[in-house]
Amino acid sequence: MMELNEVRRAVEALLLVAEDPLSRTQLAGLLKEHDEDESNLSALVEQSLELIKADCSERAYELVEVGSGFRLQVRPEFNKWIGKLWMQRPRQYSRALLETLALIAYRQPITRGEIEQVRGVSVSSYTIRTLIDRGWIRELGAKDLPGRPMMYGTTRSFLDYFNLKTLDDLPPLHELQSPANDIVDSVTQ
Amino acid sequence: MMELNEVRRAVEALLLVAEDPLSRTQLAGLLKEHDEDESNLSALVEQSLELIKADCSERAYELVEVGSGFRLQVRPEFNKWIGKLWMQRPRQYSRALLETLALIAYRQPITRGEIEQVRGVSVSSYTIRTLIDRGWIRELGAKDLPGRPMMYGTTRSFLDYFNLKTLDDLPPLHELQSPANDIVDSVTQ
Amino acid sequence: MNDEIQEQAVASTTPSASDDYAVPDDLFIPPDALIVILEAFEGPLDLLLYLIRRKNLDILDIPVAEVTEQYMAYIDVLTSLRLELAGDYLVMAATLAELKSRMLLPRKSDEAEEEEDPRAELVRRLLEYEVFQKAAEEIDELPRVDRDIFIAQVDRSDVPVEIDPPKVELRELLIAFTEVLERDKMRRPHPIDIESLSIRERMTNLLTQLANRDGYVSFLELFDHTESREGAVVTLLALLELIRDSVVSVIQHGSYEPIFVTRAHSSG
Repeated sequence: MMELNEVRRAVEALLLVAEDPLSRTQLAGLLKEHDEDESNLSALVEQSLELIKADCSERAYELVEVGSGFRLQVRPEFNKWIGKLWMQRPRQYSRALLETLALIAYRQPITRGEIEQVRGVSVSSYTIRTLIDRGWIRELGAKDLPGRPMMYGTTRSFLDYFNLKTLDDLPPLHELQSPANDIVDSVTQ
Repeated sequence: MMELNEVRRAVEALLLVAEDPLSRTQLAGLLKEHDEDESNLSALVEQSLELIKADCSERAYELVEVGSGFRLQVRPEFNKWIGKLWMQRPRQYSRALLETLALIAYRQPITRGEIEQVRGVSVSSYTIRTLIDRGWIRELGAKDLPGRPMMYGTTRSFLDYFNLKTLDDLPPLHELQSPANDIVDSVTQ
Repeated sequence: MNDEIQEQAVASTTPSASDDYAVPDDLFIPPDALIVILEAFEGPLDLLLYLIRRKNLDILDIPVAEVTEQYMAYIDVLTSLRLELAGDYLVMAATLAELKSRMLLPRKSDEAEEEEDPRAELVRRLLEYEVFQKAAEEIDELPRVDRDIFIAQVDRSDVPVEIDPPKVELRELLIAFTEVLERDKMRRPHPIDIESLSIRERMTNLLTQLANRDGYVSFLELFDHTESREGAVVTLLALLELIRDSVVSVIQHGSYEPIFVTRAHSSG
């Protein structure tokens, strides 16, 4: 049976070493020992996360919850120094890629044809492939239509990368001229 | 003029983000502001390193000085959990990893930037690290370019693992290209 | 000056005019420059939206004739650069032409309420596309890992962790490499071997022009209007090359504002 302090330090160690965010379930699974009482362990993990969150206020990093779980991020106030260290120029994404991603994020599940309809231009396989490679989108299965086109949706890694907890955290769509239908109606009158 | 506490937290942030160990000189250089008194800054960096070392005794990681400078690493007592984390990882290497390995095999010596240029997406340090840990690639020295990027090549054990006597035993490129073209053509039609 | 260029472009929509100004066969166009031009617009809807917004036209009451004319002018420029236009642009051109003719037909007043405005479908598509164009911009601005967010990570300790690495077959490696090469080819324009001096020469001229005029020079001033259309194309391509090499930078204070060109500051 582990003590809270031991769990807290182990959770911190795991978060600092893991490549990707870790969920509560993953953390508890990793810390489970043969004789462990699961509900007790879950409670300890939960308390550890609370402790780390509180404790970090003094430190250079903070505990953040994103789509696939928890991770430790350097506080943004240090970005000034990190910018000098980080030689790698941040990657610029093309508008084609971002627009395709936006359509998949807001309209999932969506097929390539449906994306093309909105954008008015064909979507290159390269764009889809890059998004899959980056781990931001995935195939959700074929749509029940002639030709059985593939449907796409976003992944948890997409949420992680853009610092979102759920899809609801996406900026709201600006349908200011809102509902397009009304406008079309007004045009037709 | 920065205060000790500010420097301490900035040093910690830099060490948490840096991919490679940072020397005292590098740290001071990164933290230098226009009007900074250099000898004072060096002293602050030195004190910060002391503070972090002392402070870490309570934490899951420790400050270690290696050949090229300082780095933070997880305390060995947590290896038990970290080992489990590693075991849980997918039983297959990702496509990103295989593509990176293939590029290094065929195009060595090659820098990370050059790999990224061909793949069109960034290569994570984690991928490089995994390949080095696996013993398949190694650092060949810095390329004479701005930023002095590291060049990579394959190792003896890479050849051994894939049952190759020399790199010349890798299938030649032109053989690879033509069948693939056919595949792409048939897909696009 | 702006209008002048436009008139020139519009005038050449007739086949004979564009033949006169055809790009010479030996003109080397750097592949990267073509990509820049092609990527300026994300397709016909993007181009249309731009034309409408630039002139502050009411999207709900598009002056079809005017917009069609501008649209065709742009298509014509692309064609004169010998860019292979995506079919989508031509489909849109046909749609606009049809709309234009339908708008000319008199509509009976009693039927007006029943009959849909011929522009309604186009307006709906433009508005929908605009929503996602904005959404894409907003996604681009979200805090992002390795740009705005840095993950705190420490190294594994030197004490080795027992791991049982996945197995890989040589075959998988080869397939991976083939795929990389194929993808790379899809992204790269086909290489063109012929090199012509005209663009290099124009690059030097441009740099001299910029050096003589300390500070900012208006984009339009860089074009010599006494020159042929071909000359303007060479200037544009030379400028794109310079921008790509980060020798000059281009500044615009806001959408649709005048564009200025300046020597890039050497920061190193």
